[in-house]
Parts: sequence; C-alpha cells; structure tokens
Amino acid sequence: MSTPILSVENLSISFGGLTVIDDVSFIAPEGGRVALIGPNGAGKTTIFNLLSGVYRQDKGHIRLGGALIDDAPSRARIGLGMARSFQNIRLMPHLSVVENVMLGQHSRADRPGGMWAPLKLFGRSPARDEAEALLADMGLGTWPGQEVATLPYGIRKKIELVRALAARPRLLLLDEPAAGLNGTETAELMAFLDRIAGTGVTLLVVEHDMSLVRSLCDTAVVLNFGRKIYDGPTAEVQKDPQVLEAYLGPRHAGEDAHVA
Amino acid sequence: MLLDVKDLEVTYGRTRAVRGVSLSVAEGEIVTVLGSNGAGKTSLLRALQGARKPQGGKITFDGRDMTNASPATRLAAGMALVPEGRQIFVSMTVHENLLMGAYLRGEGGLDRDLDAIYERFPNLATRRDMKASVLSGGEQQMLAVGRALISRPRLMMLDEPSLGLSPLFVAKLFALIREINDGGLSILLVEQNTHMALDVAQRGVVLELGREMLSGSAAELAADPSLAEAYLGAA
Amino acid sequence: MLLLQQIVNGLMLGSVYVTVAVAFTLTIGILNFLNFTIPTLFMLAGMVGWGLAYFGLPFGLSGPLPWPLALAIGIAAAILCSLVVERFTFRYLQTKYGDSTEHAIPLVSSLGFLLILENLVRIAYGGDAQRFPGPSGDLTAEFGGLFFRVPQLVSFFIVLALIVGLAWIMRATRIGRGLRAIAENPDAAAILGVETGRVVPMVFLLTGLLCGLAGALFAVNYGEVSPQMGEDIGSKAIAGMVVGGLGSLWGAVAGGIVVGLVEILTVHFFGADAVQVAVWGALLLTLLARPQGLFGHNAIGKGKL
Amino acid sequence: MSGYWAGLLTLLAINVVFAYGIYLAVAAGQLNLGGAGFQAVGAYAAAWLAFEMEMPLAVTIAASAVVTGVVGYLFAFPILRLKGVYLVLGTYAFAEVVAGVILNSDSLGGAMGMPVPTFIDWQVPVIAAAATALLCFYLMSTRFGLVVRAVHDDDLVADLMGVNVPRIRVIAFGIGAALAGLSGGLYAHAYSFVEIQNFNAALSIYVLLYVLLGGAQTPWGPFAGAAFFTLLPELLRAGLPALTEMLSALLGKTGVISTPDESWRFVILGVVTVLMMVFRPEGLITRAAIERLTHPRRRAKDTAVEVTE
Amino acid sequence: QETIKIGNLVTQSGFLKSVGETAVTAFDIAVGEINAAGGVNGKQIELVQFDTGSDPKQAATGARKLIQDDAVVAILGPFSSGETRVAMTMAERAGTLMIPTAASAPGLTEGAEYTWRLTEDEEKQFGRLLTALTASDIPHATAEIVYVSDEVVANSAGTQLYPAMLAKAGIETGEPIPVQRKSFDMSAQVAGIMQKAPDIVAVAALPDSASKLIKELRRQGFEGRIIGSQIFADPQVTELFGEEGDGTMVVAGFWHGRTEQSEAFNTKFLAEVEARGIHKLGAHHTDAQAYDGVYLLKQLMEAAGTTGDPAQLDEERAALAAQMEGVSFSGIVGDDVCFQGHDAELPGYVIEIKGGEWTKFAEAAADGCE
Ligand SMILES: Nc1ncnc2c1ncn2[C@@H]1O[C@H](COP(=O)(O)OP(=O)(O)OP(=O)(O)O)[C@@H](O)[C@H]1O
Ligand SMILES: Nc1ncnc2c1ncn2[C@@H]1O[C@H](COP(=O)(O)OP(=O)(O)OP(=O)(O)O)[C@@H](O)[C@H]1O
Ligand SMILES: [Mg+2]
Ligand SMILES: [Mg+2]
Repeated sequence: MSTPILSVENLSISFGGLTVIDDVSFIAPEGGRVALIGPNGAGKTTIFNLLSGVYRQDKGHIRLGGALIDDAPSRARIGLGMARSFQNIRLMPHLSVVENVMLGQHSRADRPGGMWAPLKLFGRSPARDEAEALLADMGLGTWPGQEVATLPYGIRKKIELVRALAARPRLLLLDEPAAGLNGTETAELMAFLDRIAGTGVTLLVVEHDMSLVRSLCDTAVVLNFGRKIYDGPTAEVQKDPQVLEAYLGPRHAGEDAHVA
Repeated sequence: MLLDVKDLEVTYGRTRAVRGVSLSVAEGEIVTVLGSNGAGKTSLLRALQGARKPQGGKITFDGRDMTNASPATRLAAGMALVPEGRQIFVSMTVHENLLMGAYLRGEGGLDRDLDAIYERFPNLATRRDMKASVLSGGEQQMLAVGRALISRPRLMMLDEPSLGLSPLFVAKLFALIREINDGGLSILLVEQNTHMALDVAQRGVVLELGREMLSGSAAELAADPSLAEAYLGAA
Repeated sequence: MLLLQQIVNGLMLGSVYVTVAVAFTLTIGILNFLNFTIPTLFMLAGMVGWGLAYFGLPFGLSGPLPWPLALAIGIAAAILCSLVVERFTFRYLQTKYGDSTEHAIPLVSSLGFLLILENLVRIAYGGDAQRFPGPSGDLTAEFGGLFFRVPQLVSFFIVLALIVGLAWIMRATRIGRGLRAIAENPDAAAILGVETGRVVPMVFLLTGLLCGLAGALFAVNYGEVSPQMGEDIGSKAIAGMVVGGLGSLWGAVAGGIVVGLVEILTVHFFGADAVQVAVWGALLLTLLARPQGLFGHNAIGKGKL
Repeated sequence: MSGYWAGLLTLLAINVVFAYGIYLAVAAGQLNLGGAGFQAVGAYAAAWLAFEMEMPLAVTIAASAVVTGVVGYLFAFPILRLKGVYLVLGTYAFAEVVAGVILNSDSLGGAMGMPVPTFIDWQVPVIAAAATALLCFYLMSTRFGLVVRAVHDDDLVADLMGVNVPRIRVIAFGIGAALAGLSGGLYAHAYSFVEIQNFNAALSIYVLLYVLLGGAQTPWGPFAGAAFFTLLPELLRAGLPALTEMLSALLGKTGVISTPDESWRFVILGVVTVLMMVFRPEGLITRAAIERLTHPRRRAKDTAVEVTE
Repeated sequence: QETIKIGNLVTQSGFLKSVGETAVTAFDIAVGEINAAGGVNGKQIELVQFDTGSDPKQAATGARKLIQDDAVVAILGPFSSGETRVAMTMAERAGTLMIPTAASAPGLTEGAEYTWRLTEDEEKQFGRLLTALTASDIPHATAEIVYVSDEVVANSAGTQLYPAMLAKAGIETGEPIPVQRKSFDMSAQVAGIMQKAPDIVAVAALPDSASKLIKELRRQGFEGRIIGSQIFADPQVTELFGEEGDGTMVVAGFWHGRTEQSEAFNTKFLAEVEARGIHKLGAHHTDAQAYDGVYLLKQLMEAAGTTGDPAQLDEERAALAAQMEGVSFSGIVGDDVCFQGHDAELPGYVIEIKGGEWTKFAEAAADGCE
C-alpha cells in the first residue's frame, strides 16, 4: 500500500485543562475523499487548526506525504501542499475577488510572477489571467473586480474555495463548504468538488450536510467530544449506533432520510 | 396581521437588493423566506430589524408604523433578530452574551429563562464562563439563537439559523422552532434548508434578485416544480 | 530626607497623571478608542475657568466671576465639548471589516478636534500662560518634615472615589455590558437594542468630567493655566496608562504614579534632560516585555478561525 | 517659478515623500505615529555628514534614507509584535526617545541644532517625490503589494496563505522608514538647518493624518492627503481675509476690518478632518472610487445583480 | 508704483503666537506714523506681511515669496531664532537685507552678510544686572542656575553665559540645573536647590517656565532673590508671577519712561493691542525693537535714496544693505545705536518687580562699537 497523503497519529490538545482533541488517529489515502464529521463542538475545526499549524498539538504527530510536519511553521504548510477554507469565511475584505484568489497562489513555487513583478500591467498579468480562469471555472467569472466584503454569503463561500484551489494543493481541507448553500447550489458544489477530486486532489471535508457527505466521500471519520468514535466507509456510518446517538439523531436511522 | 411589509425597497449605492417586496406574518404563524445566494433575504431582515434604512415601502408591526423606528424601539415592541453570521460578542463570556439578549427586557424572570436556554443547549452550559471566541461554529450559532430567545420577542426573525449545526441539532432546532411557535411566538424564517423550512412553516415567500417570485402556503410551494428545480437540487 | 521628599513629590506628580490616565484608559478599555481630545479637555477646563474669572462671561454678560464658580463652568465646558466630540466620532463609527486601520477612524477625528479646540482657545484667550487667581494662602501641608500639596491630595481622593464607582458600574450594570458590546460590534449591539446614541455619551460625559476636574484642580494647584497645559500631561498620562495596561482602571492609577515617580527620580538623579528618554524608554520596554501592561489587558480581535 | 511656489513645492514634495514613508507601514496595517522620529534620524544623518564630515550632497541624501531604513528595520523587529493601539503608542514612544537622545547629544548640536552646508532648491525634492511616488505605485502593484494589503486585512489568514507576515511587516516598515528618512535628508538641505524641536509630536500626527485622510487603500491617498493638507492652509492664507471681508460687507460693516486671527486656519483644518471622518472615513481616495473612474461601465454592470448565475 | 514694499515675516499663529503676535502691532504703528508723516522719499511704505505659524519651513517659504514675488527692498523679521536660522539663508542667497528684531540666540548672525539683528546680547544684559546686583546690598554670595534645556537661547544662557559670568562676578554657583520647556512640575529641581540654600537663583527661561519655577521656589520656602536676563523680561510677567514674583530682577532692552517718544509709543501700543483684543501691561522690548526696526529701515532708505522701483530692485537692495555698514540710529530703545558685528548695541534696564510693579532698578548705556 502506498503512503497515505495525510496521516494523523495520536493527536491530542487541550485548552486550559479542557481536552478538546483526545488521542485521535486517522489517515487520508492519496486521492481519497474523507469526511470528518461529528456533533457541534466535537473538535473538527480544531483538527483543521492543528493540521494547518494554527495550534500546536500537545501530543501526537502529523505526516504529510509520509514526512513529519510537526515542526513546520503554519505558513510553510500550504506550500507543502495543504490548503484550507474556513468555517467563518475569512476573505480579505479590502481585496477584490480576483486579488483574493491571487493571494491563494502565493505559496506556490511555480506561481506566475515573482514577488516584485507587477500583477497588473495594463490590466493583465499571467497571475491575474490564471486566477480569472479559475474563477470562471467556478461560475464566478462575472465578479472579479468586486470587493468581497459586500458579496452574498454563498458567493463568498465559493470564493474561499477557489482561493484554496489557487494554491494547487495535494490535500484540500474544507470546513463546511456547503453551509449557507441551498439544494441546487449544494449539488453544483458537489459536482465541482467531484471534478477536483478527479484530478487527484485529496479531500478532507468537514460537513453537516449528510447528503453531500454520502455522495462525495468514501470514508468518514466521526468525532465526539474530541475522540474518534467511527472510522470507516461512509455507506456504513448511518448504521453505527454510536454515531446515530451522538450525531445524526433518530431521524437518520435506517435508510435515506433527506437532509437537503 | 402582526407584521405587515409593503413594497419594501433596500439599496446599497446602486445595488437594489430588495425591490418592492410585500409580505405579512400573522400572530402565531411561521413564514419562511427562501431564495438563492444574493436574493436579498438578509437585506430584507436587516431592514425589518432597522439595521438598514429602507429606501421605500412601509413596515407595520402590531399596528404601529415601524418604517423609521430605531432597532431598540422594534425590539421593545417585540421584534428580535438572529442575524446572519451569528454576530456574537467574542470578547464576552457565553453568559454575558446571553445577558446581552436581556439588555432591554430587564431582569424579571431572567434566571428561569437562562436556565431554560442552558438546558436546551448543554454545550453552552458547560462553557458558561468561557470567552465566546473559543466556541465552535455550531456552538456560536446556538448562542446566537439563545440570545434572541432571551429577549422574549413576539416575532422572531431567524437568518439561516441551521447554518453549521449538526443534523441532530438541526432537528432539535426545528423542534424548538415548532415548540416556541406553539407557545404563540410568530416566526419569520430565512433558510437554505428548504425542505425543513417548508416542513415547519405555514406559508412561504421565494425571493429572486430582490423580487418576490413565488408565494403561497408551504404545501403549495413544496409541490411547485419550478421551486423544486431551483432550490431542492437534483436530489 | 531629600530623597524621601522627592518620592513624595513623585507621588504628588503621579496623582496629577492618574486622573488623565484614567480618562484615557476608560475610552480605550470600553470603546477601544485612543481619544486625543483628552488633554485638550483638561486644558479647556483650566482656560475657560481662567477666562471667566478674569474677564467674566462673553459679550459682557457679567463681570469677572469668583474662581470656584468659574472653574465649575470650566468643567461643564469640558463635559460639553466631550459630548460634542462623541457626536462626531463614535456616533458615525461603523466597524465594517474589523481590520487593523479601522479603529483609527475615531482616533483621527479626535486629532481633528484637538486642532479645533486648542486653536479656538488661542483665538479666544491668546496663547499666553496665565496666572490662575486661586485660593489665597499656603496650600502646602507639612507632615513629619515632608511637604504635601493639599489640592493634589484632594484631587487624588476624588479620583479614587470616582474610580471605585466606575469599576462597579462597568462590572455590575447592564450599561457596562452595553458599552462593551458597542465597542466590539456596534451592529450586533444595535440589534440587541443597545442604543449607541444613549449609552456612549455616558463614557464621554465621564471623560469630560474627569478631565475637567483634573484641569480645574491643576489650575488651583499650580496657580497657572495655558493653552499648552494639556500637552505634557497628556503624553505622560498615556505613558502611565500603557505601563498599567490598556483598559485597566487600577492599572491606570498605578501607572500614573509610576510615571510620576520615574520622572521625579530621574530629575533627581540624572537631571531633567534624561526624563524624556527615561519615561518613553521605560514605556517601550514595558510594551515589548509585557504588552498587556502591569495589570491585565483588553484585546479585541476577530476571534478564532 | 515664483518664490512662493518654489517654497511651497519644496515643502509639498518633502511632505509627499514623508507621507509615502508612513503609508507603506499603514498599508500593512501598522499605524506609525513616530514619523517625526524617523524624519529626524534622516535629517540629522544628512546634516551630520554634510556639516561634520563635509560629504557631498548625493552621499548625504542617500545616507539619510539608508541610515533611517536600517534604524527602522532594526526597530521593526521588536516593535511589530505589537498591534493596534499598542503599536501606535510604541512608535510614538520611539519618536520621543529619538528626540530625547538627540537633545542630549552634544555631537549633534543638542538643543542648538546644526547648520547644513549644501542648499537644494525645489527641483531636488520634487524629483525625489516623483521617484518615491513611482516606487510606491510600483510596489503596490506587485505581489508584494498584494501581500502587504492582505496582511493589513487579516494577518492570521495571510500567514496560512504562506505569507511570511513578520517579514512583510518589517520590509514595509523598513522601506517606509527609509522614505521618511529621505524626507528628512531633503528637509535638512532645503532648509539649511536642523533643530530637533521641529521634529515633534505634532509633525508625527500631521503626517499620519495626511495618509489616513488621503486614503490608505491606494498609493494615490498619501499624495492627495499631503497635497491637500499642505495647500489648504495656504489657500486659507489668501482666502480667509477675503472671506471675512465678504461676511462683513454682508453684515453691513464698513471701515477697517481687522484681519482674522491666523489660528482660524488650523481650526478649519480640524473641521475638515472631522467632517472627512464622518463622510468619508476611508479617506479622500478609495479603491472603489478609482475603480469607478477607470472602469465606469464594468462597475455598472457588476452592481446590476442580474448577472448572478 | 506708488509704494515702497517692505517684507515682514511675522508669527501670528502656532506655538509662538503669544510672544510673536504683538510685534505685528508695533510694526503697524510705525508704518502708520511714517506714512502719515509723508512716507519715505516721497512715497508711502507698505508692509507685506507673511505669517510663519512659528514654523521655520514656513519662514523659509515666506522669505522666498517676499524676495522673489513681492519685490520687497528688505525684510523685517522673522521672530524667533529658529525661524531666522532658516529664513536668513534665503535672504543671504538673494542679497537682501534682513532685520530680525527679536531673535537673540548667541552667534545667530555669525558669517552673515545681509542679516543684521536689532536685539541685544544676553551676555551684555546679564552683565549689567550682575553689576547692579553686586553694587547693591542684596545678599549674593552663592547662586544656583536653572535653565530650560530644550530651548536654544535659554540653553546657551544657562549652560554657558550664566556660569561664566556669575563666576566672574565672584558668585559661587553649582552645576546648572535643567528643566524642560513642557514640564510643569519643578518640585524635584527646587527640592535640590533648597538643599543648597543659595542666596540667588538665576533663571534662563521663557515667562511660562520661569513662572512655574518661581512659584515652586516660593512654595518650598525660598527667600532669596530670583534673577534672569532678557529671556523673560516681559512686563506681562508681573501679572503671571503674581505675588510670588516680587523681588525678581531681570534686564530689558526697553524702558517706557526713557524718553517722551518711548512713553508715547508705549501708550499707543497698549491702546492698539487692546483694540485688537490682546491684553498687555506694557510693551515688550521686542515690540519696541520691532517699532524701531521700521524707523531704522526708513533711515537707511532715505540715506540710500530707495524708490522701490522694481526695475532697479537689485541695485536698491544692495545699496540698502550697504547702508548698514557703520550705521548709527536713534529711536525709542536708545540713542546712537550702532552694530557690533551684525548685532545691535542697545542699552539695558535692570528691572525689579516690586509690589507687583515693573520698576527700574538701574540702567546702563549702550556700549560703543569698534
Ligand atoms: N482556543 C480554545 N480554547 C478553549 N476551548 C476551545 C478552543 N478552541 C476550541 N475550543 C473548544 O473545543 C471544542 C471543539 O471546537 P471545534 O471548533 O473544533 O468544534 P467543531 O467540531 O468544529 O464544531 P462545529 O461543528 O460546531 O463547528 C469546542 O467546544 C470549543 O469550545
Ligand atoms: N453592505 C452592502 N453593500 C453593497 N451591497 C450589498 C451589501 N450587502 C448586500 N449587498 C448586495 O445585496 C444583494 C443581496 O444580498 P443579501 O445578503 O441580502 O442576499 P441573501 O439573500 O441574504 O444571500 P445569502 O443567501 O447568500 O445570504 C447582493 O447582491 C449583495 O451583493
Ligand atoms: Mg467547526
Ligand atoms: Mg443572507
């Protein structure tokens, strides 16, 4: 078996005596689609913050592509191929849509244009062209010049995803990408993520929308109170009594209840 | 009618976010507002709560003209909003955030109401004296809902309350909505979770680019094929 | 003995800084607003008090007023101006993005008011220092061979009483919470019924009162006022506030006294030329070693990811 | 060129260079209230080299920028750990310490100041200002500029995007300091004398106002701000007496009209500042305004909402 | 052209407004008198005034404007030493006569060719005070010196002139004690002085700082004399110092009772400033020097036959400046005033504040010139 792109080993962290992540281990195989789910406050976002280096774990290790990245500073991790989006949208409010996306290119070794090359020479530059193309691909082609602060929630959510993609990551961490999207939009997003996964990008997705989880991801890791309570195929997750009890509730027991 | 909105107009510079929307909420009724991203739902609620001055139209609440009233006046009259993006005070503790919900109503019976909130949202109870900034996304959402409940409104306006909540809690939330509605509270609900919203509501309004596109009883809307195509996804 | 007297002098001087430092820390702690009009309000109370005691009311409405009345009106003028400042700074503030320069907006407005008020005073009363016709007689008390200034002692205790009251209000009343809510997120505060227009003026009223009181007591104490009288006090009070920790009331009290002591002891041991470097160098070191000051701190940020 | 305009241009050009120095720091989210300190370092570096070492003009001017840049760079490392009001106060303290040190150093003339031998007329500052403006426009149009703005908006996320936030801050602050120092070097030679008392807190306040009122979103801002606030008092110098005469005439007052108190100029400056913050808190020139000017049609289309899907 | 234009750099705003603005009145009075009496060389004279806002940069700009745009024949002002330092480089470069009437920093005119100041040296004035003091029966065995360290004139007086001169007069002094211009609390310095209990405290400070120091000295029980030179020799201080000021001795370059003209100027000046809304108790010596500056210029223009003709501006400027060489002038500050180097030799009046009044204690005639 090839080395997994991400492997999390016995990760723990506590804040002021409160253990938020407790000895969690899981892996994401290269090209896999892993869902990280669990009730509110289970520690999903905290795992993302540990992976991207916002927090330092008290115990345990994180390996990216087999290499230990415990000591890599947070800013270096995106360059190692791990990009993320945020649960509460964190776009740069004063940058335009396309500028936000160009910021996503920053960490790439092969990014178009160096630090001191202009990004806007007579309105064009390779970096800008690439960013606009990526936006158009996401159906956001009409917005590039707009400041992001005034855009609707759903649009900003998508821009954040595009910004993460602009880093050309091997591993993409998405924190509730479908929150705030309606059924149709969620379906579109799913198709898009499917396409991205098709290009070999590994997905690690935190999401409460079970329809998306089920159709997009092949394995699921379920957390509850900072502990892993399930790790296995998505298809089976709804049969696990512990998961039902802690996360899904009785409504989801048995077959396909809709949670569009 | 408890709330009556006539030809409401909301603009930002040259952007017309809400264009002549009319809707009403009767005493004890749940009305849901649906629509895709950028349809103007949030703008509508902001105008109703008084955070944004409408450029035209009229808002009547309980027979009183509220078109130009301050948010405090509206709140005192019984209109409460759970805003988009939670808007909790991250530098305050969970408990202080809840107390902020009681800012206008005074202390009478407050302890009982607080206990009820803590009981309903156990996550909040265990984090009572922590800074709200460390809460998880869903916990923050619970806090925002709890805070609005504390103000004991007559009309509760909810802007995507299920955002970021786990399925179990979404179910709990909708049960709660039904329960408080049974207690006589009217509710104006903005939701992306179209199925559940139509499930709980009596009537619905669908906005598109700031205009009212469809409206009717929840059952009619749920059966409407154009709506199914636009909002319910292929599923 | 000389050193002991110098320490007493330092404490006395520090108590002058304390009042103004508390005014600064109040607006920073509650509203996250570095209010640069504070030294001007201090000056205003003194200068208006002097003008009324010397010339009387404007337009010949009265002859020279007795000095206590004149000072009372001076304090009222400081409060009034403080409320005008509120009207044009905080009332319009919208923290839209919470980015790093947004909090500068009221700060810039207050710099504008600094220009306006100071120059209006110059126009009305000229730029000269003026003798304040305070109470006649010796205002120095001797105790065990050490000299104390009575007005300074009085002002110190008035301020202490005010601070005790303030601390209680901030901790225990809904007004205190409402103020903090406005400072963090005016939009959300409005949704919850906190009326900026009613609550925020209270802070400015208090600021005006503190500065006015400090200015009036300064005039009595030193027997002199001038349009420049707020400058040095203002910057030393800021230093005191930082040393004590931004937003901490008791920190400002301690910080003000520390700065007073540092100043006097530096003069005593190294001469006045070293004061600037000593006070500001100490402040820089405090900032770098312990940014939260000696006593706690108050940070307003965006929260976690 | 009239002598008045030559004098004014000199002043304006120096202020523009100075404002750009502060702008670079502000653009990265650091309010620098120690401008006078950096200008003083530059001015004294140039003055000392010219007067004591008898260096030629080119050397002294270059040295003013380099020395201040190095000082700013070194100072930036510890100080940029601070944020918000703490940073404002830290930079303010820096300026006070610089003033205190110069005042106490006899080799720099102490309170007596120092004469500066070589005189430069308005051309040199104007060329320097133009070059500075070009440099800043260029810098802000590069990826560096983008990253600087990102750090301003949200340093935590910028870090996760792979931006070396401390380094960007230090570079922006350092280049800014160098420019402020350059303005000091120009000052020294244009006015032939440096005296530390003139590099006071008021100056730091003014230059920060230039930037914030001009607008810190684009490199047009500091230029507009410096120009506006250098020229406004001059306009009032001529306009105020005319205004009072007009008012007096309206009120039917004849005879000798006493000239208005010059302090009114500063009152009006203050009023303009306050009104600006009320009506245009993001500064005179905003990104949106420029976008509207340069792409009038594209904007109109974008805001029409119809184009959502 | 009908008038002869004279440039006038004045300080009407900024931090020196209070000390600088009354000089404008004195300038205006002199011009009014001269024009009423028929002007100069058959022409009216006109002051082209420019407010420097106490800012050297503005002073430089103003000097350029007056010289290049307004075609003035000479410049009166600017007010302070700091402004003069910068503005005079402009005048020197343009070969235009500049006469500051208040700047008294030592060595200011060193190497100047076109700048001549109508002010008396601190050293001379202080010497006159010491002469009067040592001749009197006022105790004067020991002294302490206090000076404002961040102000040019006070600093050089306090650190150099006073120690040397007191020593020469046989008065024992301690290390000069600095205070800062902005500081308002001098208790630490004064406590140190009280420890040494000197007979005399010599103060080099502007009125503001001097006042604070004197009040603190009296508060802590100092009973000796307080002396100063010209720096705070402002009639206004009798009011500012109040009763604590009694017994203070200073030297002024102007005494209103010197001649009838002096008295007349003082009266007229007080009326005029009052009309302009400024309250003053008497003309400051810088006001009198401003007034005399205009008359000095009138004398020079008459001697040089200045017409103000723009076509001959350069020649007339040069001729006017040349007249300064060896000039002798009589005015309200003194008679037969001459210039040693580029600095005027003026008489001195030792003033004692007695019962809240500005009284003459002794006087000394102006020194001659080489
Ligand atoms: N810095 C912190 N200090 C203290 N507690 C924290 C901190 N960060 C997170 N927590 C706590 O850890 C728990 C897990 O938070 P986390 O944000 O990871 O939850 P989550 O699984 O993402 O939940 P949600 O689905 O609601 O977003 C929460 O209960 C939160 O209160
Ligand atoms: N502050 C603002 N300034 C300018 N335009 C704005 C502002 N707020 C909203 N808009 C615009 O108004 C329109 C409606 O936005 P609104 O936020 O009301 O949509 P929404 O229906 O709530 O969308 P979502 O479901 O994504 O929350 C959008 O085109 C948006 O860009
Ligand atoms: Mg989360
Ligand atoms: Mg919305």
